Amino acid sequence: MGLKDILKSSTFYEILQGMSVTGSYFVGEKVTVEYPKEQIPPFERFRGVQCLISNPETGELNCDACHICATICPSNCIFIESSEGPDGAKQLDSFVIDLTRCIFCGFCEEACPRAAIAMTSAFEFSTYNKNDLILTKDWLVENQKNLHKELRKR
Amino acid sequence: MTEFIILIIKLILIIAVAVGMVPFLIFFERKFAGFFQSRMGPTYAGPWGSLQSFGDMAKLMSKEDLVPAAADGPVFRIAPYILFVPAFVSMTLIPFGPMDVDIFGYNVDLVVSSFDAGVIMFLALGSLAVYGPVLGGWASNNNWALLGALRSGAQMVSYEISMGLAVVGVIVMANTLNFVDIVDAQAGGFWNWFFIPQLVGFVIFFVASIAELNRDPFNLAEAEQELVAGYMTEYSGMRWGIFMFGEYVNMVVMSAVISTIFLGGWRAPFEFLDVIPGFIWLVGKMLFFIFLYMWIRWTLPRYRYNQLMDIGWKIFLPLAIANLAVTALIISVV
Amino acid sequence: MAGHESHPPAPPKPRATPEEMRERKRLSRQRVSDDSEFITVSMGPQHPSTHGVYQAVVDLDGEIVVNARPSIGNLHRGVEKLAEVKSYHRFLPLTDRLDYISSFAMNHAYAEAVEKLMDIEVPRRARYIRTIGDELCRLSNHLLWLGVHVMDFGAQTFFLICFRDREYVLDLWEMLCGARLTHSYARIGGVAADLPDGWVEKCRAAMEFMPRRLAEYQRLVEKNRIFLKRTVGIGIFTREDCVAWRVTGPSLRATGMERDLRKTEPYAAYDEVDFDVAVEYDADVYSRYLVRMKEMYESCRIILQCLDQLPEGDYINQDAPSQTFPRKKQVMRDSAAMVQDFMQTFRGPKVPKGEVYKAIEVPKGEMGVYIVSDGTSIPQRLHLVTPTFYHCQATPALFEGEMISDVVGIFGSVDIVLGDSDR
Amino acid sequence: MDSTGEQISDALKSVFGKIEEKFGARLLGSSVFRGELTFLVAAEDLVEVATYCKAGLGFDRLEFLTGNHYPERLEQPFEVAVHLTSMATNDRLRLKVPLKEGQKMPTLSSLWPAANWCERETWEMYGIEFEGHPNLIRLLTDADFEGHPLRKDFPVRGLVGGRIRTDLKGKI
Repeated sequence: MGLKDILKSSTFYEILQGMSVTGSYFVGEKVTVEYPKEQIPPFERFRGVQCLISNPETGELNCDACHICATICPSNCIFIESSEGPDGAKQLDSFVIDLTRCIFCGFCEEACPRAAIAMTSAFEFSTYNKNDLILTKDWLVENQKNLHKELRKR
Repeated sequence: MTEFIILIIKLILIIAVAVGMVPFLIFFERKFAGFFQSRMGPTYAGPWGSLQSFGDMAKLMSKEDLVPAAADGPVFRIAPYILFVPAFVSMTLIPFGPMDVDIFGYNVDLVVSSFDAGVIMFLALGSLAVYGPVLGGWASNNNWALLGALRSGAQMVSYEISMGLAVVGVIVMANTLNFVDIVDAQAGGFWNWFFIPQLVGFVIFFVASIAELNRDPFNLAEAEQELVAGYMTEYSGMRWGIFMFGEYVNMVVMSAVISTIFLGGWRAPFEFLDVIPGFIWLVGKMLFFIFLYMWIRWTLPRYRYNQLMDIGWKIFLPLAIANLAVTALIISVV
Repeated sequence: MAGHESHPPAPPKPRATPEEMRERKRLSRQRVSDDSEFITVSMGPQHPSTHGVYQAVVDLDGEIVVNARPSIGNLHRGVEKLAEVKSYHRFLPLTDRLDYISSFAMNHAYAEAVEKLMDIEVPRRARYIRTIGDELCRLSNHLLWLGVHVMDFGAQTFFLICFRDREYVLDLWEMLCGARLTHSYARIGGVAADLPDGWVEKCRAAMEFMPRRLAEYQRLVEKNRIFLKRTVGIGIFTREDCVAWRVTGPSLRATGMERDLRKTEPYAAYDEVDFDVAVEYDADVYSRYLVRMKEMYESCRIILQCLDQLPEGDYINQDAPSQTFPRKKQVMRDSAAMVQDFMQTFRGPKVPKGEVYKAIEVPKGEMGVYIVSDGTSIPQRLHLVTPTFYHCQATPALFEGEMISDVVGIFGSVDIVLGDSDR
Repeated sequence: MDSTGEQISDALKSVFGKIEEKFGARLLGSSVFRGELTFLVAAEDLVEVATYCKAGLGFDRLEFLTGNHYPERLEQPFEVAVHLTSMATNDRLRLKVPLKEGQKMPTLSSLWPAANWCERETWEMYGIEFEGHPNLIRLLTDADFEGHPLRKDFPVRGLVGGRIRTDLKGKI
């Protein structure tokens, strides 16, 4: 141990150095975002709760009940019921997403060939009642308001 | 009779100051912790979150007071207060201003008790406070709490010694054990304060006081990351709150003592600043030390148990003795 | 590299030989006395610093650990059983949940193994994106590790400032794939999507900024006397121990062994970038800290190089339509791609019969995936060889003879996440 | 060589030659797939082969050990795969041991301490017992879990072993 080391340790050199770092944080700018008051908009690819997309002109759903999203879903959280419509095409009767199972991997959006289902920017869905997490077709169509991206662009 | 009434008033005022400071200290601790971590700290309750600790208190009071079935009930219940009470007693020794002040026509000493063995009294009360954590940890009947209690006991006892020896240098210089006289010995400007001639003693006393207060980097008794919560593991609700409260009261007392012994107590750094009441100076100095305690806590990691003991016995104790010897030599020669 | 020069030199330490290390270890264990009663405490699953739901029942002689009995499995989710009922594509998001701190690296390990099994090429651009992703994971993992590790020693500010800076990396991830933790970004044959507009600039800015922050951390903690006292010479785990207990990653490199799968069997684009393997020689907690600190600087360097050299091309293999998904925008326009999409979803990929084992260097160590295929589109057996499983197993050997205060530090220093070990 | 026509590295070729030469007829077979060398070893030979690999061929690290279940193989439905790695050359070697139902397997935990938990896991997942293992108890599942979950006949869904313990009501 040289004289320099003794001097450094007796003047608490490295401790003062560390304290200068925290001291600079003390006066510096703060990074807190006061969440409910301020919100950070999610990025375009953000994977929030799904929505079903309808055609803005006709109001019809893009979905034609092909079951591809229900099949690719790794946690089996999509339940689709369909029947044959009057013109012979498949028609969507019910579309249920069980959010208690959903892992937000985005595979449904990615697999869908019609751009009918999409992940939105909605992430505030906590609730006191588990039944609120069973999302029905109407809820999902309504959720279009949170859609924040153009699907066909990718 | 008037003297007795004045004494009662002074006592109430002292306790009110100590107790009244604590919620704001806790608020400052949380706010400053936020600032040191480049966060904002509490912001919701009251302006800038300043009523945060009152909210905490309301929460703690409304919680269930849980006593473990296998705990030693009475000891478990009384332990928090053992930590709490000696701190108040120490507070009575601190002078807040000059003696014989004329207030509303009464002659008042701005100290509760000008006790001739004040320093000894303070050290003795400090040792008494050890019983709180030790008994609390032992009575909890929990291995983590027991470990915390043992650490706390050993730590406080061993730092008491270097702390005491660090003060002796000042006692030798001031030639008194009375806090009032120690302050008087530092009259004049800040160049007469004892932290300059007694720099080594000051540093030792300051570091040992951190250990006495159980704060980072010496908060081994709680050591959240190691011992869950140390001696407080089984405590909940307001009993836990009283432990916390006691720690902050101790912090107030310790900062008051350290400013009295080494920084001239209520005296202003320059004579012409004496127009500002001594009380304000004392509180200012206390706040400075409290801020320092917080800054250190939110910067440094924690020592290990045996390293803490090494520092206490192998570095601080010899240093304090050497400091005392040198001081005594110089005093006797000069 | 700017960040490289600002790295302050490590304090001079003797380069210990394995014999010296073993001798030190032997001395550290002599402290246990023979005739005393033990205090038994249960560390975990609710202990504040067991980094998850790890439990160790520890016998203490005073403050010295005599004996530790670890137990894991509180987070067991049966991932390997689930793999046997899902197609290779559908299993990928579940790998996120193994090491949820660096989930892309887990995706990557799985995808590499499946690609080896199927023998398909990954486009060069996808390999670069994967390399960037791996290093971003390493950075965010090490930042979290650093914060938690130093907080184990009681410095609480460090934890929050590390989290503050990890946010830059997580923002990059959110912009890239839409999730901050569970990325699910790799796909068999490539990655899920191309880099979004503006991502490269944002990433470059973050990577040029990060070394400055790392230097700040080092100023805060690296030479701090308390930190040095708590880490130097503590938790020695020699090279032989590491090999015997299959302890990998930074803990292995801290013993002086220059083993990094990124160098020894290069995957993705690691053979096209220039980087150094971080090696330290003292096998203690401080060496592990230094190794990870160096790795963070190297990660920034690798990412910057990848961004500079980023080639044009596809982000997912287009030449193996029976094994990979088509690009998303083609699906909506091209009927062949749509058929491919349906075939991959409903029938799964076409896989040869056989078995492969592929390991990559994830932030915590060597992560391997062992797949036994019987020629169908779901694995016959999929075994995830996760680093934390073996690190947890080695904990009794690591803890023995150390003090209870050091146990948390040592435990933190081997970097453990229980989702990884319990699967 | 089991003729998938695939190439292996020269280092693995020499390993192959040495093992073939030393154990020859006692090996049950070998195969190469994607450059990985696999030997089929009988359970009673395993310790000997593994010791030789460790001491003689420099495969000093146990990469992992795991089981597998093939219900369609009626004779020997179980299999244990042992992966070894050489730290010096980074070669990997796989030893596979086919097992009958209820047949015991020698433990490798005395050779490599890392095998300890691997064997515990293999036992709890497949019911393959390891002779001489110091502490063969459940590792990942609950202590009172019944059945061996990675066997193919174990259902993926259902409440087997995950039941709510009504019998413990009032006792905890």
